Amino acid sequence: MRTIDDFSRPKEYLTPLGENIGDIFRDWVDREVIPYRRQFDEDWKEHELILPPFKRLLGEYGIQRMLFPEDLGGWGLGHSDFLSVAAFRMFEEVARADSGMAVAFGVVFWPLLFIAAEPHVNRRLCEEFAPMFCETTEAVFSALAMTEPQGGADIENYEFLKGSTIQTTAVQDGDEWVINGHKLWPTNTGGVADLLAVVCTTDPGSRDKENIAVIFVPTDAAGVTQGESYEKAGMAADKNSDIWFENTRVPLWYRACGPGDDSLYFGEVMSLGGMGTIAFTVGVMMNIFERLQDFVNTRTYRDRPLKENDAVAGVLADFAATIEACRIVGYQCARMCDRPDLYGPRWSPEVVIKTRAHRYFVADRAIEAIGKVMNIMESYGADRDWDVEKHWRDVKMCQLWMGGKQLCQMEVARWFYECETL
Amino acid sequence: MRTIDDFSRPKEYLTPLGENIGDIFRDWVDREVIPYRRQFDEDWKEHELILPPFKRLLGEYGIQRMLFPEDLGGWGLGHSDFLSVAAFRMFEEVARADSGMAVAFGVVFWPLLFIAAEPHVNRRLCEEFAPMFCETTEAVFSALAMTEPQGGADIENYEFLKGSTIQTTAVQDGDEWVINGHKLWPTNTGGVADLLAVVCTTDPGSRDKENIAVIFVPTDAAGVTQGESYEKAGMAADKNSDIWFENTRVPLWYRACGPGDDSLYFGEVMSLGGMGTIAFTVGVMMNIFERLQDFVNTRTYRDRPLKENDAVAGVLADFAATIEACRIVGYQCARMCDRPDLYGPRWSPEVVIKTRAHRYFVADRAIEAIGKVMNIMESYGADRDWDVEKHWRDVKMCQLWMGGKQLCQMEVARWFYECETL
Amino acid sequence: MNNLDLFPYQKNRLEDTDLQLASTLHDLVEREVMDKRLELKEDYEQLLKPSMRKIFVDIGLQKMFWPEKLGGEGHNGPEAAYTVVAALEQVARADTGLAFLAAHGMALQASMASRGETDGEACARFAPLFCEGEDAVVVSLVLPTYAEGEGLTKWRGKYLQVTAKKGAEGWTLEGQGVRPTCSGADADLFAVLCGVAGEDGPALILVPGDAAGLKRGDEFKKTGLAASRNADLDLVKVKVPAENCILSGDEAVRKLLSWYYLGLAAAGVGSLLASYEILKEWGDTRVIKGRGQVFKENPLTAALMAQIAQDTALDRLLVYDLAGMLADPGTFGGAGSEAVHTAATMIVQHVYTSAEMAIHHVMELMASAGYAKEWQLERYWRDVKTVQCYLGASEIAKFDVARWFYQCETL
Amino acid sequence: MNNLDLFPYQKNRLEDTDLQLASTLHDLVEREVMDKRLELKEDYEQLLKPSMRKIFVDIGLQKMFWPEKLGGEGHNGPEAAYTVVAALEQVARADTGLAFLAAHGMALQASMASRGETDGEACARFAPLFCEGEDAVVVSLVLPTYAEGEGLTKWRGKYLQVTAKKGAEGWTLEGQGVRPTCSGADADLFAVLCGVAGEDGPALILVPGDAAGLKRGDEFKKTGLAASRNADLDLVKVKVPAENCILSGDEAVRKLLSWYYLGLAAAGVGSLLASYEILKEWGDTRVIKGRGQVFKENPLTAALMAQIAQDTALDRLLVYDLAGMLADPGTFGGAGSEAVHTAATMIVQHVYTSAEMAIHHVMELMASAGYAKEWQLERYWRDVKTVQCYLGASEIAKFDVARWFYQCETL
Repeated sequence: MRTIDDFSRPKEYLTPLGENIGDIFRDWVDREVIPYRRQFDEDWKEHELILPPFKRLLGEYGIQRMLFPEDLGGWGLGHSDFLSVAAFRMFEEVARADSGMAVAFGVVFWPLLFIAAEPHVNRRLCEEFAPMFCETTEAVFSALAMTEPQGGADIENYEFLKGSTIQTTAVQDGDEWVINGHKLWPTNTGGVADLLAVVCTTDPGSRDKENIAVIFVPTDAAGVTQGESYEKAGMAADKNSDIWFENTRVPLWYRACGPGDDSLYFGEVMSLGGMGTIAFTVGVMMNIFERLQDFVNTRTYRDRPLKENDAVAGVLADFAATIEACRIVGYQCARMCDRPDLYGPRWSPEVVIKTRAHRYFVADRAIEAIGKVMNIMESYGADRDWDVEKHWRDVKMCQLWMGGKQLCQMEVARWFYECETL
Repeated sequence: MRTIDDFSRPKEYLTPLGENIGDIFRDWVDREVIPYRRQFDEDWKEHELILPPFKRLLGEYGIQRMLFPEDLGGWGLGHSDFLSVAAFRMFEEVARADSGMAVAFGVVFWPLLFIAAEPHVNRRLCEEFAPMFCETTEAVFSALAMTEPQGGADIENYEFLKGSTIQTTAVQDGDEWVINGHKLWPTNTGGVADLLAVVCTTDPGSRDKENIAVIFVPTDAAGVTQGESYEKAGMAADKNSDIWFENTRVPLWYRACGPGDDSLYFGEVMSLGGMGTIAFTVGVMMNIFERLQDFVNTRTYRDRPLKENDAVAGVLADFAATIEACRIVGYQCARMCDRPDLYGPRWSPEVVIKTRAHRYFVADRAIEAIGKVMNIMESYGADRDWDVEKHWRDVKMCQLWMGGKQLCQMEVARWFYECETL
Repeated sequence: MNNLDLFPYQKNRLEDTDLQLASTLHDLVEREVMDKRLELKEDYEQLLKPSMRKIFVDIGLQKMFWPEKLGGEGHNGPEAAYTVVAALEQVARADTGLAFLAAHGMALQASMASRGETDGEACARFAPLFCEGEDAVVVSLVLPTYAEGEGLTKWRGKYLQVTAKKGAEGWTLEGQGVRPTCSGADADLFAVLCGVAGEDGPALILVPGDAAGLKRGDEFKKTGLAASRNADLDLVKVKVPAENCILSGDEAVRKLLSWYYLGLAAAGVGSLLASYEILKEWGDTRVIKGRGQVFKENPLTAALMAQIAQDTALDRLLVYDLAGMLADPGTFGGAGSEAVHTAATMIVQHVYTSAEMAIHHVMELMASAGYAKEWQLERYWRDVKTVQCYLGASEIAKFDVARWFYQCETL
Repeated sequence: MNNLDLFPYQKNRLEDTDLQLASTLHDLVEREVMDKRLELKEDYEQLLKPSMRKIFVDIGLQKMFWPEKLGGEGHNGPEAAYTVVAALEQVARADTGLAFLAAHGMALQASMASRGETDGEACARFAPLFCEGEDAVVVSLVLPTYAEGEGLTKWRGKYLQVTAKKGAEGWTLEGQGVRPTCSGADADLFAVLCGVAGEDGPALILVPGDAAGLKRGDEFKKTGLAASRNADLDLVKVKVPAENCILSGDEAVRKLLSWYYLGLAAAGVGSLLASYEILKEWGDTRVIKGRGQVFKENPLTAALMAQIAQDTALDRLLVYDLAGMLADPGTFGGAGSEAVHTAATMIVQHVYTSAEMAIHHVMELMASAGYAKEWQLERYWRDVKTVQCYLGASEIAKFDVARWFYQCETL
C-alpha cells in the first residue's frame, strides 16, 4: 500500500542526519502521541497527556538541545546549512500526529534562533541559557512574545510598521533593562515556557528599527505574570495566555542581537515561522491521507470500495495532487532558508516575503482540500475517532497564527509590485 | 522594478548551458515574437507571421538539432542529465510570448525522444533522421500522432487501456510496415510537420503492450493525407488537423524502440509532456505578470496607482504567490524527469503520474488566477492589445491537451490509492 | 432597522404571522441563548436543553403542523414552508444545532401532518407526543450511508442501515452500528428509513426511543452541534406496530427530504447571518493599529467582508426560493416531485458549501479572535461544517442532480 | 418538455405574454442564429446584424417600454423586469453578445420610459428613434472606469470619462480615449455618464452617434462579443440639447444600473443554458471508448456535469429573484434604491463569476471539442468572460456591497 513517503520531495536537499532524526520522530509519534491524541482537546488546560510525550522528545531524547553549540551540550544545528530542511521533516512528523504539538515544539527553538543561529551567534547568551535546555531531561519550552492588545499581527507586519506600534517598553536603568507591557497569545505561555524572548521598543512610537529590541526574560523573573490559557477551537497542545511585564528587570546583555540586528534577524524568525507553518500543514495532510486511505478502502458504495467510485476518486486525486504540490513548495521554501549563498539571507525581505507567499498559498490549498475530504467521509468526517475533523480545526489555526492571510497578501504585493502605500 | 526573474526556482538544478540557451530564447522572443504576436490569431491558417521566427529559432539557431548526438550534427542533449530542466526554461521563455508556439516547439522534440534520449538511443534512426534536422537552416517540425476519432484521450490513458482502443494498424509485410488509420489533432499537422511518429497497434484490440508500436513516418510518404487545420479559440501557432494513413509503407526498422519498449518509453513522452505543460503555463503567467505590472502602475483608482488599492493588491499578491508555487513545482517536476537515479525512470508509472498530478494542479491554479487578473483589468483585460486575454484563451488549451483534467485525476487516484477498477 | 433586514428576502410572500414568529424568536434567542452563552458555553443541560424546550414547546415549533383537533396548530399547508424558513433562520442565529434538531421535527411533521393527509392512524397516534407533552421532543433520522459490511439493501447507491420485516403483529427492525443524523444518545423518536424485506422501495418507520431492543451507544465526540448528542445505535429485533410505518416509496421519501433540506438550508442561512453579525461588530470596532484605520474601511478586508455578506444574501434568497417551490405545488410539482427534490438538494448543498467558505473567511479576518471560543464565531464554523458532513458527500448528492438534468441511469 | 424547463424558475410570477415572448424568441433564435452559425460563424453583417434587427425590431424589444402614444408597446411597469429576463435568457442562448446589446437598450428604456415617467421631453424626443425606424437601434453606455491621466471627476472612486458643461444652448461634452461598454464603432446612441462642471452627482447625457465632434476610433480586437464592435471614442466639444440629459443624481444612476445588471445577468443565464445544451448533447452521444461507457454515465464526469447544471439552475433562480425585487418596489424599494442596486450588483457579479467557472468546466469535459470553434461552446466561454470584464473589477464592485452591509464610508 502507498504510504506518505510516496509523496515527492527534493531528494537533493535531504541529509542523513536530518532523515535519521525524522525517522526517530516518526517512531515517537506513532508510539507516544497518536494513541493518545484524541483526548488532547479536553486536555487543553492541564496538559496531563500532552506533557509526557514532550518530556520524552525534548528532554529525554534531548531534541531541545538541537540549536546550541556542541561545546555547550548542544547538537550544533545552529551552525549547520541544513537546519531548515531538517526542521521541515521534524515539523511534518510532529504535525502528522498533532499540529498543536508541532507549533509548541517549533516555538521552543524560535527565540533561540536569535542567539544560536549562524552567522549571528550570541555566545554569551548561549552560555547563559544552554544549561537550562541541555542539562535536564525535563521538557523545557520557550516562547516569543510579540502580539499586543489591539495590535493583532501588527508586529509581524514590521516591514511596514517598523516597530512603531510596539507598546511594550524596555528602558535602560544602569546595567539592566526595565520591561513593562502586556502581550497576548504567545505559544507556550499559560505557564508552559521557562524562557521568553520579548519584542520591546526602547523608544515608543519610533519608526527607527534600531529601537526594536528582542530581550530574553526567564519566566520566573520578578514582575512576569501569565494569565489563564485561552480556550480555542482546537490546537490544545499550543497553550496561549496573556502575559504582563511589570518593572521586570533583566541584564542589558539579555538583549538578543543589539540595535538594528534585533529587527534585522526578526526576519529570520518570520521566514522560519512561515516555513514551519507549511511543514505543519503538510504533516497534517499526510496523516489525513493515511486516515482517508483507511476509510475509502473499508467503506463501500454500490458494493465497491468507496475509492473505486470515479467521482470520489476525483476528490482523492485532488487531495494527493495538493499534497504533492504543497510538500514540494515547502521543501523548496526550507531550502531557501538554508542556503543564503544561493537565495540570499533568510532574514532578507525577499526570503521573508517569499516564505509568506508560499505559506499562504499552501494554507489556502490545504483548507480547501481537507474540507472536501471531510465531506466525502460524511458524518464520519466530523467524528473525533477518525482524526480528520481535529486536523481540520487545527490546520485553520496554522493558517492564522503569525498574522493571517491578509497580512501575507499585503507584504507579497508590496515586494513583488513595489507598492509604496499599502 | 521587479522582473519575472525575481520568481523563485531551485537554483541547485540550473546548468550554465541551460541558462545560456534560456537567455538566447528570451532575446529571441523579445525581438522576433512579442512584437508580432497580436496578429497570430488571424494567422492560424497561413502561418505567414508564425513561421519566420520559427525558422530563426529552429533552423538558423539550430535548436532543432538539440537532441541528436554531436557526431550526427546535434547538440547531444539527448544524453545529458539536465535536458528537462533546460527544456523547462526554454518552454517558459517561448510561452511567455505565445504558448501555442511553445507547444509547436516542444512537439518538434517529442517524437525524437523515442530515438535520441538515453538510455534508449536508436542509433540507426538517429542517423536516418538527423540530417533532416541538422543539415538545414529551415525550420523542421515533427508531430506525434496519438488521438483517434471517438478516442479522445484514450491513448494517453495507456496505463488503463494498454493500447486496446488503438484503431490505427501496422501490419508487417516483408521488411515493411503497412499503416492504415485515421488520427486527429496532432500538433504540427495541417501541413507543418515533415516527420511523424504514429502510435499504432500491431494487433487491434489487444491489451498486450507489446503490440503498441510507435512508428516513424515521413509526411511525404505515399498514402499520408493531412486535412485542413482546425479553427480553435486560440493557440493559432499550434496547427492541428486530421491525418489519414492509407497503406502507408515504411521500413520495419522505422519502429521507434521495438515491442514492449515503445509502450514503455511512451511514458517518457507523457511525463515530459506534462512537465512541458507546466512550463507553458508558468511562462504565460510570467508574461501576464509583466503586462499586469504595466497596467496597475499606470492606471489609477482614487488618484493612486491601482496597485496601491489594498483589495486590488490582494489579487496581485495571489497572482504572484501562484506563480511562485507553480514555478517551484514545475522545476521539481522537471528535475524528477532528469534524475532517474534519485526519482526513478521518467517513464515509470510513478513519475508519469506525478507529472500529471503536478500538471493539473498547476493548470487549475493558473486558470483561476489568470481569470481574476483579467477581471481586475476590466474591459482592457479583454483587449487583444493587453495580451492577457490571449494568454487566458491559450492557457486553457494547455490544460486540456494530452488528455484533460479528468484523465489526470483518474491516473493520480489509481496510483496513490491503488484503485483497481477506475 | 435590524442588521438582518439588510439581507433581502421574499418578504412579500410571508404572512404577518410568519414575520411575528420570526421576531418573537429573534428576541427569545437573544435573551435565552446569545446573552447566556459566554458564561454557559455550549452546556447541554443548562443552556441548550432549556432553550430547546422554549423554542419547541413554548413557541410551539413542534406543534405547528399537527391538526388542531389533535392539539396542534394546524399550520400545515404548503405555505408553511415560508414559516419553517423564517423560524429556523432565527433559531440557527442563536445555535445551529438547535435549528438542526428543529429541522428534523418539522420535516417529520410535514411528512405526517400536511394538510389533507392528517387522517391516518399514525398522525392520531403521534400527534399527542408533540402536542401534549411539556418537553421538547427530539426527532432523529436514520438515512442511507456507506456500508462497511455486505448484504444491506441499497437505495440510490447508498445503503439502508436498518432492515424491516413485516409480520402479523407489526414490524421487526434489525440494524448494527446504525449512525443516526442526530441525538442518538437522547432522541425521543427515530424515523428510520428501512429496507423492507421483499420490497424495492424503502419505508420510513418510527421507532420510539424507549423501544425494546434499541441499544444506544455512548455519545461520541464530534466537530460541532453540541445540541445533538449523537451515538450509534443497534437495533435487535425491535418491534413496532404496523402503523409506525408512516411512508414508503420514493416519492414520500423525497417529500420528507425536501422539507428536511429546507430546514437545514434555513439553519445554514441563520448561521451565516449570525457570523455576519459577529464580523460586523469586529469590523466596526477593531482598529488596524499601525494605520489607525477602522477594520471595515480597509479595502482588502472590506472586499472580503463584502464577499461574505454576498454569499449570505444570495443563500438567503435561494432558501426562500426553495420555500416558494414547496409553497406552490401547482407550479413546481410538490415536495415529493423529483423537480423539487432536486432543487432542494442543490440549494442545501450550495448553502453549506458556500457557508463553509464564508465562515472560513470570517475566521481569517478575525484571526485569533476567530478561533478563540470567547468570540463565539468558531462554534458556527464547527457547527456548519458538521451539518455539511451529516448532509452526506456532496459528490454523491450530485448524482441526484445529474439524474435529473442529464437522465443518467447507472450512477 | 424542453430541456430548459428542467431548470426551475419563478414561472408563477410571469404573465402569459412573457411566456409567449420567450417561446417565440426561443424558436426564432434556433432558426435565425443557431441553425446558421456553423456556416456563418460570428459574421456581423450576415448573421448578427440581421438577427439583431429581427429581435429588436420585428419582435420589438426596442419598443417595449415606450408609451403606446409614442409608438411603443407601453409595457413599462415594474413587472416588465420579468419580461426582460424571460426575453434575454432566450436571446443569449443564441448569442451572448446580442443579449448584451439588448440589455443596453432595455436599461435605457427603463430609465426613460418607465410607467409614470413618460411625459418628459426626452421621452417624446427619443421614442421615435426606437419605435419608428426599421433598423435595430444600438445603444452604448459610457460608464466610470480607471483613469490614466489626472483631473477627471470621480464617482465612487472610479472616473467619469466625459465631462459636461451646461450652457445656454445646451450641453458641451469633452472626453479623450473614452471606452464605451459596447459598439463604439457603430452604436446609434451613446448614453454617457458625465461629470458635470460645478456639480457633485453625475448626469446621463444622450449623444447621437452622428453628433459633431464625436470621433470613433478603429474597432479593436477583443476576447468575445462579436455583436459588439467596440472602439474608443474622443468627444471634442460635442454639443447636445439640454433635454438630452435624461437623468442625474445617484438614485437615477442606480436605477439605470439595476436594470442594466438585470439584463446582463439574464444574458449570463442564457449563455449558461446554451452551454448546458451543448454539454448535454456531448454527454448523451460521446462514448468513453475504452470502457464503452456513455460519457454522462461516468460518475466523475457526471458529478462535474451536475455541478454545472446546479450553478446554472441557482443563477437562474437568483436572476428571477432580482426581477422580483424590481417588480415590487413597494416591498424592496425600487430600482433606484441602494437596497435593490446592491442586490443587482451582487447577483450580476455572482452570475458571471459562477458562469466563468461553469463554462470552464464544460470545456474541460469536452476537451478539444470545447475549444474547437465547430462545437460552438468556446464562443459562450469567450463572450461570458468578456461581459464579466466589461462589468468592471469585481473587487471594486464589492466596495458597493460593503458600503451597504457594513456602512463603510471611505472605500
